[in-house]
Formats: sequence, structure tokens, C-alpha cells
Amino acid sequence: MLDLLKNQLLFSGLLIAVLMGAINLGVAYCTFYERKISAWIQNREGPNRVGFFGLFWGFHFWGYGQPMADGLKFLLKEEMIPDKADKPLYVMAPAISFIVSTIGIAVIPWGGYLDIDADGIVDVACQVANPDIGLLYVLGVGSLGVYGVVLGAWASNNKYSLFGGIRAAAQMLSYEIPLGLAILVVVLSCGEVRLENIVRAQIEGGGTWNVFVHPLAFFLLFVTQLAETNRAPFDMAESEQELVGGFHTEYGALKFALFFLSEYTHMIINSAFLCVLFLGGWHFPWIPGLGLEDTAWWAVLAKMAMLGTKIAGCVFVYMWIRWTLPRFRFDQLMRLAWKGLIPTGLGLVALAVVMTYFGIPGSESVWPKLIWGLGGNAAVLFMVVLVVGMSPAGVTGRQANMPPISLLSPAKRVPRADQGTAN
Amino acid sequence: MATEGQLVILGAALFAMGLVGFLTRRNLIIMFLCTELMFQGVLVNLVAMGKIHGQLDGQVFGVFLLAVAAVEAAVALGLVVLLFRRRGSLAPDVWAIMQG
Amino acid sequence: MNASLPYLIYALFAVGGAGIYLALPRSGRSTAVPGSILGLAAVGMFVAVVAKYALPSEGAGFSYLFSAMALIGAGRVVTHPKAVYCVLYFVLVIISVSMLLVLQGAEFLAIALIVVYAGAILVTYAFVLMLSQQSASVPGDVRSREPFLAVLAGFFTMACIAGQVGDLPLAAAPSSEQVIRLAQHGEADQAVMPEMMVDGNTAAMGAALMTKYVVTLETTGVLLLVALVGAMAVAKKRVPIEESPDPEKPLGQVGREAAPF
Amino acid sequence: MITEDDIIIVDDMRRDMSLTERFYLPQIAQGLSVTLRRMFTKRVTLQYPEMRREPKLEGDLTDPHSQLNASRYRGVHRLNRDPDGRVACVACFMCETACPAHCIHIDAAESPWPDREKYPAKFDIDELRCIYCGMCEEACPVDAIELTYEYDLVGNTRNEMIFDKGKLLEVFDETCQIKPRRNPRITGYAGTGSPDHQPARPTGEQH
Repeated sequence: MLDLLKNQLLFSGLLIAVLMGAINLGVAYCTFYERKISAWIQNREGPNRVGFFGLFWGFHFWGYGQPMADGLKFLLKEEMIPDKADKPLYVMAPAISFIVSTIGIAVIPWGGYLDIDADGIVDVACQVANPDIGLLYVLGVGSLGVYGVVLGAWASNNKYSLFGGIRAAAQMLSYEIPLGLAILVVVLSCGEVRLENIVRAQIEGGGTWNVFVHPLAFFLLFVTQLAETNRAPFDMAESEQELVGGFHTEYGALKFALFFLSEYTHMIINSAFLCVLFLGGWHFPWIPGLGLEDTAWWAVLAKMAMLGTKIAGCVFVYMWIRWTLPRFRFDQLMRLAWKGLIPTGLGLVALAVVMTYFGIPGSESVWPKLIWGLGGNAAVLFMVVLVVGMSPAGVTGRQANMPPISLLSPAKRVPRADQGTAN
Repeated sequence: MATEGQLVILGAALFAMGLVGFLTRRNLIIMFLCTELMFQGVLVNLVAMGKIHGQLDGQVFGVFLLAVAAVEAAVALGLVVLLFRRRGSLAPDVWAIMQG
Repeated sequence: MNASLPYLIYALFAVGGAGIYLALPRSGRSTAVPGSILGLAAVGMFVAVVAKYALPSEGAGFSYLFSAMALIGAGRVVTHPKAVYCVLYFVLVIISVSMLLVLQGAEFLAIALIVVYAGAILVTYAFVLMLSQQSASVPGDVRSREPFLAVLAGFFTMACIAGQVGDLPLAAAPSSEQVIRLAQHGEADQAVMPEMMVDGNTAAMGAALMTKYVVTLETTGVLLLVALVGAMAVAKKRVPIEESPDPEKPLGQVGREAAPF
Repeated sequence: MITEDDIIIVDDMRRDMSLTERFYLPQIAQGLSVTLRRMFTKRVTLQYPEMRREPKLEGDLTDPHSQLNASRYRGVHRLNRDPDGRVACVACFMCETACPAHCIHIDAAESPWPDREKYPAKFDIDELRCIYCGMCEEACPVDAIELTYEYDLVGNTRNEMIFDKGKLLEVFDETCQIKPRRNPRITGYAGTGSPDHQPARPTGEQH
């Protein structure tokens, strides 16, 4: 048995099975905690009724059976296809969405290398695949994510859905650029595209996670990931108030559940990438067993638990933001991407290039990295502030087209006789 | 693994189909899509040829080809949007008057 | 290798051409079903012929699968009457070609193909298509122009190019040093330790782009910039902007033309 | 006529934003801190079937967190008893007439008691049909029908939700401690209202 597991292919297969189960379970409880967090923020209790199949009568398990009940409900509802919908695409769209959001788990390094029989020789990597392209795979998978939304929107043959899909397409295309720039900063500062080696580079550099060296890039990546997952405040594709649910207006039952699950899977996977790229992956200083040289099975489990904790933290921030911030207007969204994030990202890439030129990332000591990184980030931030400060205060979109409210402002108050018409 | 000859024939087939589509279809967007199909044929050929010569140059040109395709798509779609706005149709026939 | 192989391949081209001809959308009774059958038969026979003459090699099955997928996808791009489906079948072509490139060890190009084509260009196509064409298909889409001559021209070109293949190995075993990256972790010894993770295709491509072809790279960048400016200039909505909005006009209607989009 | 004082001067929305405001980030951080603090404050949710707000008729009735304000709440009906324990209703059909939802059905019969002519042999209220408007309460000349504070009205079948006379009287028995009958003295015709009135002993059935 142990010898069989030393085969990386078989181990990867096992890992896939375990990860799919774990992520689906995590997604189920993400939906639960989304509701819980929204309730806590609004001084409510949230779902706390559903126990497990009536076992332990009178004890509700704090509502932890809720995701199962929800899933069962989705399963048992009637599958409907609108009459004028484009049926093949209508059925395919949720599946595409779900598959694309799931396959990203393949390249995440979950726990370094594993020495199964404790003979001091590493047997397998705790990663489904470690391809040569590494990070680029992440980009490729992310860029396909828009298809599920756009196709579902178009196939529903509903105007609101179409609006949602079109918004999603424009938004995802725009936010892919700062996403790529933020990832480029990591690639430049680690000199690597393989995710496992990026984690390694962060640990070997004295534990300076990339977030300490490039905090702005971390912020940039987080914001663009919010947009890529269509999460608030970037949920233009499904803005409930204007578009009655946007691209999934016409979906119900399991097909809607797939859209829903894919959004949360996307959140988890994106958080995992954020942790791997900027938060040191499975590494945490001062905790024994989380180092590069620890390859026993318990150390690998501890590393996985550490990465899971970091992911859970990121997902919490996602939810916290969703229940705090209102949605952007679409032109604000575009302006943020093209005039805010992309120039900042370019500045950060330039900073990373300069740092690489002077050999900062490869230095043994921690301090040059921190000083260069934080100083450079401060400089980029200062430049952004300077540019924003010099540009005229932007009044855009609808506000720009509004007549001035001078009718009622003191300077131009109309004479008393005309006030009847003024109102 | 496909051999170079198989890849070249595949590239030829993709190119030919793109050509057929470009000649027959009556939708501007599909016509541009067919030119992209021809790009795919060229890309496959480039990689195959690079492999024959044992060099990376074929793949490097493939990258430049991608950039050119992106440029083509951007400008072509801009033009399509402009044309569509004038006539309200994607058919190239409504612009037959430009034949001169 | 069989001497009659080239003629067999030309014959298969003819069958495929006939299939495409029949499958092209036309105004009268649709012949898409026999056309599709002919085209599928041509692809299947081609793969069978190549597989028969090729020596067994690693990954050959995948390569035939993805080649067949690319060909079928391309055929549907050309013949499908619904424009959105054309775009989707093109995505299928992209993915198949990208997988073929992975099998060839060109991973960077493969993933760049997916990011640039499937992720950006085709989404833009779909975007414009959905904006401009609300219904599934328009009259112009279902009637093709000069299908016979076009198919003749296309498949003559194809035969000409294929005829030039000549001494290329159409069916042979792959060189042994080609490493199949997809199956990299299939062998335990390759994934054992970090030192096994040699710099691969991506690093080599990066080095080539940044040293030998750096001028070309910069030129491409300039080209992209020009295209960006050009596309903006071409497609920019020409809206007369009033300097001082007229307060008498109702809200939201000031200085706006009824935009077609 | 609109006078000068009626005009509310709206602040011009296009005032210049300060630099920090144009970054939005300090504001976002402020908002996030608000929501984070909210997460650790006391919940206002009442776990309903286990925890209940007790109805309350006097004291500070405006405090939403304390108890249910039952003074004006219109819940399940009850049929009042007079001081002798008989049903107070005199079967005048005023409530049935006034009911906009037609949910009250009364069968009148000759009263077995000397102080009134009729009494309800049957008194049914369809609680599912009722809209709890309180018109019956207003219409009743002898204050025999009243709406109580009972708000958790549930049942498994529709028939169960048609309250007959016995059930309505039971509601009175349960609720009369907290919400006494509004005017217990005006039942029937003979001698009502006089403090020294001795009611006749009930004969026949008790209701």
C-alpha cells in the first residue's frame, strides 16, 4: 500500500478525490457561513435550526445541517428550461462554470513534499500537478471563467440576463489585466512560475512573505479577485436590484445550485492562490513542523491545516466585504480598473523589475527586501496619490449629466413669483 | 505524439477550413472568426516546423502571432461595431456599394 | 510506408470537402446531417489511416483525439448557422490545439493561446455578437455564398500544402528525448525532488523572447499600443458633450444620443 | 402657495471631494470596522418557539426589547363569559353583519336564562378567513366578543382552525387573567349595570 502511494500519479489521484470532497464540503459551509456572517453583521442569529436528520432530538447543532437541507432542496426542485431558451447552451453553462472554477485546484501546493515511509527520502509532492507553466495555468483557467456566465446569460433569452452577461464579460476582461500585473510582480520577485517554488522562495528568503515586500500588489490581487469572482462590491453580473439576479435569473434547481457552487468554489480557489502567492502558502514562522525540511505525514497535515486556515481567513474577508460595501456603478468599476488599478499595477511591475535588477530578491538578508519593497510601495502609492490629487475631482456618469441643483441653491434662487413652476 | 507531418496536415486542414468559411459565410463576425481559424492553422504549422528544426523559434513566432491576432481582433471588431452602427446589420452585402 | 498513402489522403480530403459542402448552411432543404456524417467519416478515416501507419508511441492516442476534436470543431465553426455556436466551437478548436501544443512540449504557447484567444479575443467576439445580434441566427447566416467554389478553393489549397509535406515523417515514432510534460508526474522518479524540476519550456521561451527577439517583442508591444489607439479611435462613440447642461431638460437625457448599443 | 420657508436647500452634490474621500479606502476601512464591531454586539433575535415575548398591557409599552405590547394587539378571538360563567353573547348578529370577511357564523336559539331573549346555540369563527380587523369587537353591544393578544395561532388542518363556541370560551378562560373582560357588567338586558343586581342562576347548559 505504501509503495503504491509512492507513485505520484496514484497519489495525485487520491489527492484529487480528497480535495474535491473537501472543497465541496467547504463550499457548502461557505454558503452557510455567508448567511451566518450576514446575520451577525446585521445583529441577527442566522440559520441555526437544521440539525442532522432529526438525530439528537431537541438539539440543533447550531444549524450545521443547513447546507445539506439546501442541497436536498435544490436536488428535489423541478428542473425547468424556459421555452425560448437556447437549450444546449442553457444546460451547458452552469456545468462550464462549475468545471472551470474547480480545475484550479490542480496546481495549488497543499503541503510541500511528503515522505511516506519516513526514510528521509521524499516520495511524492503534495500537489496534484506541478506543471512547468504553474502560474500561467492559473491565468488560463481564470480567463475561461467568463464563459459560464456569458453563455448562461445569452442562452436564457432574457434581457436582464443578457445585461448581466455583457457586464460580466466587460468586467472580467478589464480586471484580468491588473490581475496579470499583480501576478507578474510575484513572478519577478520570486523568479519562478511554479507555485511550489514560489512558496519555497518566500520561505527561503527569511520568511519574508510577498505580502510584506509587496503589500500593494497583494491588495491589487485581492481586489481583482473580488471582481473575477463577481463578488460584492463587483457583482455587476448579478446585481439583484437592477437585473433581478442577472445572468442566473432564469435558472432554478440544480442548475442554479451549480452556478452558486461555482461562485463559492471560485472564492476558495482564489483565496488559495492569494495565500500561495502572497501569504507564504502553508508556511508559518515560529510553528515547528511547517518548514521546508519537515516532510513527515503529520507535518504535511499541519501544513494543509495552516493553508486551510489562511484560506478560511481570506474567505471571511470576502464575506465581510460583501456585507459591508454597496455595489459600484458600472462606469466607476471601469474607471477603477483602467485608471486606478492598471497604472498602479504597472508601477508595481516597474518596481519589481528595478528590485530584480539590483538583485534584491536573491539577497540572504531580510532587511534589503523589506526596505526596498516597502519603500518602493510607498513611492508608488505616493505617485498615485499625487496623480489623483492633481486630476480634477471626477464627476462622472449620471452626475455629470445632471443639471446643477442651482435652482435651489442660495446663489441662484429664483424669484419668488416663479417658485410655483420651480417645484 | 503526433509527428511533424501530421501536424502540418492538421494545420493545412485548419487553414483550408478557415478559408472556406471566410469565402462562404455572410456574417462579418463569423468571417473574422474564420480568419482566426486560419491563424490557428498557421500556429500549428509554426510549432511543427520549429520542432522539425529543433528550435524554439517556431514557438516564439507563435507568441508574436498571438499578439498580431489580438491586434487584428481589436481593430476588426472596432470596425465591425462601427459598420453595424451605420447599417444595423452584420451582413457584408449591405456594404456592397463600396465595391466602386 | 505505403506508396498509395498520398492518394488515400487526397481522397479523404475530397470526402471531407464534400462533407463541408453539404454541411454548409443553405436556403433550401438542409443537408447538414449527411454532410456531418461525411465530414466525421473523413476525420475518422484520416485518424485511422495515420494510426495504422504510425508506430505505437506514447501519447499518440491523445494526439489523435485532440486532432480530431480540432478538425470537428473547425468544421462546425465554418458550417454552424448560429453565430454564437461558431464562437463556442472555435473555443473547442483553441482548447484542442492548445492540448496538441502541450503534447509537443510547447506549454507556454499552449497556455498563452488559451489566455489570449479563449480568454480575451473570443470573449470579445461573443460580446460584440451578443450586443449586435440578439436572435440566434439571422437570414444572412443561413445562406452561404458560392459554397461549391469556396470548398473547391479551400480544399485545393489544403491538398497543395499537404502535398508539400513530402519527406516529412507523416507516420513515425517520436524521438525518444521528447518528454511528455502531461505525463511528467506519471513516473515517480521525475517528481521526487526539487532538483528534478529543471527549467522547462517557459524559461527557455522567456530567455529567447528577452534576448534574441527582444526587438521583435518591443515592436509587438508598439503594435499593440497602436491597435489600442486605433480601436478606440474607430469605435469611439461620438457624443456631443454639452459644456453647460441645460437645466430645463429632464434628468438623464442631457447631451445623450440614442446609442445603438 | 409655496413660501420661502418651504424650500429645503439641498447641498450641491458636486462639491469637491477631499483627497482621502476620492481614494475611498479610508471610508471603506471605516465601514469595515463598523460591520466588524456589529458582529460582536448583542443579537436582537428572539428564538421564537423557545423564547417568547410575554404580552404586557401596562407600563412602558414602547420599549421594543422588553415585552410584547398587547394593549392594542389583535390576535385570536375569544367569547367572553359574564360574571356567572355563562356565555355573554346575546346572538344579536351584529358581529356577523359587521364582519368584512364573513368568517363568523351564529345560530341563535332561545335563551334558557330569563335575563335575555336569545343566546348562541352555535358560534363559529373561521380563523383562517378572519382578517383580524376588530370590527366584530367594535360592533358587539355587550362586549361579548373580543380579540386577545394570542399571536401564535397554528393548526394542522383547516377544520381545526374553525373555532367553535367551546373553544372560543376556552380562549377566554386562558386569557382573562391577563386581559380582563372590558366591561363585565353589560350582559343581557335585565338589571345590567346595577351593582346590586343578582344574576339568575344558570339553568340548562352552562355555556
